[in-house]
Amino acid sequence: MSDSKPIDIPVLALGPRGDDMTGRAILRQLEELLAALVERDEPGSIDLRSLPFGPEDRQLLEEALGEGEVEAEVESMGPSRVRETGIPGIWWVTHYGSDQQPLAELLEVTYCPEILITPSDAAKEGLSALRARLFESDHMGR
Amino acid sequence: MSEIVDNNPLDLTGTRISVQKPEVRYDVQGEMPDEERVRIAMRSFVKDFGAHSAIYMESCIHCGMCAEACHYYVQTGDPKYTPIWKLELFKQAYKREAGPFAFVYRLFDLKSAVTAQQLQQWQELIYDSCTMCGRCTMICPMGIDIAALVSQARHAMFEAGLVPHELWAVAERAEREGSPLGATASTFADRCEWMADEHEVEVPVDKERADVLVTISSIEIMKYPNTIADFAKVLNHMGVDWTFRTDGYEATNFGLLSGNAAWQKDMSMKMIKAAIACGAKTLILPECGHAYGALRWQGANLYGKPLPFEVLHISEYLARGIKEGKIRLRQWPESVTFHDPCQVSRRGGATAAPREVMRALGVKLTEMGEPGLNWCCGGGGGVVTIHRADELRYKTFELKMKQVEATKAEHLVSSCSNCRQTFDDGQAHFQWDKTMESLLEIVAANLINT
Amino acid sequence: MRDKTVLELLQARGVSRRGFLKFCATTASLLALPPSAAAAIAETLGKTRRPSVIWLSFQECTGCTESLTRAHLPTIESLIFDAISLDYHHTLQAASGSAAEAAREEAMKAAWGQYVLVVDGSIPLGEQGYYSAIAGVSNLEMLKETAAGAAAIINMGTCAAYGGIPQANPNPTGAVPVSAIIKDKPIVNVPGCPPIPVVMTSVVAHYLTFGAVPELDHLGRPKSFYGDTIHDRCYRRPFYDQGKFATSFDDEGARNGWCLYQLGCKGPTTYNACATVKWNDGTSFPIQSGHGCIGCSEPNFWDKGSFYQPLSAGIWGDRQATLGTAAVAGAAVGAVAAASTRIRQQHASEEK
Amino acid sequence: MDLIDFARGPALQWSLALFIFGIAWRLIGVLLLHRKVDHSLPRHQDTTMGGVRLIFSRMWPKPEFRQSNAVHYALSYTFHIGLFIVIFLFRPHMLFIRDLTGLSWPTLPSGFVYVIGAMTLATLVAMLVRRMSHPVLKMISNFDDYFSWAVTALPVATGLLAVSHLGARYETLLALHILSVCLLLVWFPFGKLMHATLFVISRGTTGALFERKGAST
Repeated sequence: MSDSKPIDIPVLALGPRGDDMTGRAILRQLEELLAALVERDEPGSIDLRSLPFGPEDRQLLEEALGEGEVEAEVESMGPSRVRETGIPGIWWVTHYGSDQQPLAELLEVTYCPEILITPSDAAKEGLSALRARLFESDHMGR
Repeated sequence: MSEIVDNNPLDLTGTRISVQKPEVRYDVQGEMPDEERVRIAMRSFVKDFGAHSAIYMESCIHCGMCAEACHYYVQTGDPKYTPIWKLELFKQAYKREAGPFAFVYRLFDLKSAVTAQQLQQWQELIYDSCTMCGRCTMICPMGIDIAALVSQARHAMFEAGLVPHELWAVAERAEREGSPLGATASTFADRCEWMADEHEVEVPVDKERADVLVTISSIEIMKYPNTIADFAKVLNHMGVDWTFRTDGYEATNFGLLSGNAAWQKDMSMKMIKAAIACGAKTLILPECGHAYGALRWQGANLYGKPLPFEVLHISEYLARGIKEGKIRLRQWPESVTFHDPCQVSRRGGATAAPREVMRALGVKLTEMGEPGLNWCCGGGGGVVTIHRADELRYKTFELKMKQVEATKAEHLVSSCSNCRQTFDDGQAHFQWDKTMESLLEIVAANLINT
Repeated sequence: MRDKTVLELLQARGVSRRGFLKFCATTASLLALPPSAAAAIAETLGKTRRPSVIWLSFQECTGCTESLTRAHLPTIESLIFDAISLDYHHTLQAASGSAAEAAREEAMKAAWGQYVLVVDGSIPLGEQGYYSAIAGVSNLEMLKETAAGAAAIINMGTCAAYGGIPQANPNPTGAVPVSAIIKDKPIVNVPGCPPIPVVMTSVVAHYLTFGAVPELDHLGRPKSFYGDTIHDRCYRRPFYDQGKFATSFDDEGARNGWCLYQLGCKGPTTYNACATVKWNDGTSFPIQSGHGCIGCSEPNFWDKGSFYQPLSAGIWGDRQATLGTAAVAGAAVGAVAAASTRIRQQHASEEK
Repeated sequence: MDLIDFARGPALQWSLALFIFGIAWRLIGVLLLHRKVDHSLPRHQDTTMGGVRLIFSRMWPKPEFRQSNAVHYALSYTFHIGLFIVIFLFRPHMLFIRDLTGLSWPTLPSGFVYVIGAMTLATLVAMLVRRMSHPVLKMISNFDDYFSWAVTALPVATGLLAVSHLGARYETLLALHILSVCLLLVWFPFGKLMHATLFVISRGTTGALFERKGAST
């Protein structure tokens, strides 16, 4: 046992699958979802983790959707990255755990992802917090 | 029984010699209940069933390939002529009586459904449409020797009294008179004398002592008597101490062909005793197919120990004589094809000998396919004697004619007198221009006598 | 605290509304639910009262609890599960002795008919069940008693689900799984030795969220985690199809990361999420680390022959003796058959 | 005990025992039947070699017969070679035999074997259709022929279903696959599948007998 050498075990021996069929299917579905949003005001989303999604598919989607104007980072129970694609109304949302492992990856078709909107409860709490601060500064200022 | 014989005078004038066409056929012999007939047939089939036959019975995979090797199937397209099917009824007997699972079959009474009627129907398959030529053995992927099994089935058929009329009649005559075709000892002696005169050749008969005993086929005695002279010419040319013997001249064995093992033994023992009596070292068999199988390969086993002399087919004896320089031949540079008699070549192993003889004659030989594998003449196994089989036999003969014609050879040569009479008969029927010639005859005609 | 909703309790623990939404989205994804389910989860949890979970440990090795607590960082589902809902777990709780048992009884009384019972370990039936007892109460008795008031039972680990190692041959304690005793409650099996931590917490969270057991396979396992075989989801699968196999643990094939079928991998007949969810926060799983799957999430995995025997090999009893006897017996019967045929032939010959 | 454990365990063990029992019974039962001493003077002495020669030479059709049986030869070769590849050159199968006998050998890519398996099954179906329609085969066929066909086709079919996950869960299909092999093993000694062992003895017998006579083989 003393002369046993550590061996290197490759962990990702899988080659590329070699097609982007899933990517193409997703683009079709996005078209339907976006039409639903525009025509009926119905938001929708696609869970990328539930699909056989390879590097070719990702490349195809990234090229087809492009970069948009908005990019946001939400820090809550680990980071979440939210960015609008070059197609307005389609958002690319990736949730990470507190250990930076991706937990979920979604394409949301909506005017604004819910995670970006300030919840009304939080806004109420914000209002009282702000008032408390104003009160404080008024007193301190005198 | 004898009324069959009495009513069956021989026909020795036709192109094929047999009993005359019977007006009423007796294809069933003896009086016994149907069940008894079936029982006897089945018991007989397995009575001396050895390991070899049992292995064959176990091995068939029902692939049906043997059909394509059989001239009866090829010419008629009738599946009943599939060689292994000819044994179908006997398989039941084997399974129930001799197979490794036999006691299970008997225990659960998985009874054979064989009836006497079926056996009678099978008579045609076992006799009329099988020459035991053994081509099926050549094609069988399991190597089953179907021809040998048919021979065994014939034993059963004989014991059950289910032999075709003519075959039974000639076999019975052979047992009684010593020749199936009326070539009794005295007739034979007369013919020898006649030929000696006719050809001015010495024909020794019944010498006390001789190195070589020559035997002959009834067909030759009655239909091709010149053969007697040809034998004499060649053996005298070789300077051999030889003889014919009236107590053991008949080489044909209708006991074998009809399926009567006891008669087969009687017929073989005559020759064996004659050879021993004159102290022969060599017994020469004539140009006859089944005679070769009967004595060369079965003789010693009927005798019960190795024969005290060697048994050779005439073609083998000629080949040896040529090799030893005892036979000097003129060149006979003709275009020839050679018909291999099934029992001598394919099944007897004397395939090379006639070719060595022909090489010495300097003939231009064109083979009919692989030597030893050619189509049967269609007359072997006693089939040629059976009148009701004629039509079927002519059909199979067409196949043979085609094969011969394909060689474009001018001469058709063989070394079997039974094949020869089948060819003569076929020739007459189809008005064919080919006459089969005897190898012995050609050799006898081309000897260089100094 | 019992009157508050799950959302309120989470918020009290510093989870923001956004964090909660994120949790709902990831849970939906993990459970292979459509993205629209995230909203339903959020809505339910916003209204659902705090659930109660009672965890009973029977004939077990505490490996399942160890696995559970190996979740690296707190996640919302683990918060929902252990911080918010767990009322009794004798390994994890602070209380001990009679105080602990009192906590169990109190929790049962407070939420009779509504709590979730989680079980790890099998139940010994031998010696009237007293191979294993807690506070003088046999596992069998405690299970029956606690299960009576449960809304559903979740079996954590192969022991509770299928009997596991305690039940393995020769099963000295007469161990049985929960399902052998409790027949009248919905039961979810979360097998594995141990199960994957996130699978454990997610299944509990799913039940708490939806108030119903998830879709199960014929062995009572949630299809979302146990729907595919390890083999079908294995990253080494292409090597199986190409016929490239490691033939020992230190050969070229092993170094190249080829298929471990020949070394006894039970991946083809094992249903679990190891190949996709992986272990230690997604770091690896046994096959990735170079060892074949031992099939621990399947019933009787301990008794299915050697872990190093290829799946296609038979599971033999006393093979040599059986086959040797068969050969000798066959030869004897054959010899008798041949002899009887010979005798019959002899008779037949004499008859004539 | 679930189906797969039953299949891999007792079913396999007992069917293998019956397989061996049956083979021994049938072979010994035939080989111990009486053999007559052949007193005739042999043309050739080395009959054993003649037997060995025919065992191999009969694997290849004679030119004389090739044309008339072309369809049969084509189907038989495809089927036998296909079956050989599927049984012996698929790694899991080799491992099964290795477990049993300790012998091992190289195998082919599994994906390739699947294709061969499908081809073998197709050939089997073609052979069945032929058996049921060809006048000779139709007439000479019996229960053994059809049942042997079925127990041969079943393992191929269930094996293909198992690898393609069609119809049921993999372990169920695998169990059915193994059970179908058990059926084959049990039937083997008692039906015509036995030809896989008998061909050696049968051809060897004729080869030796004919070599003795110098007859054509």
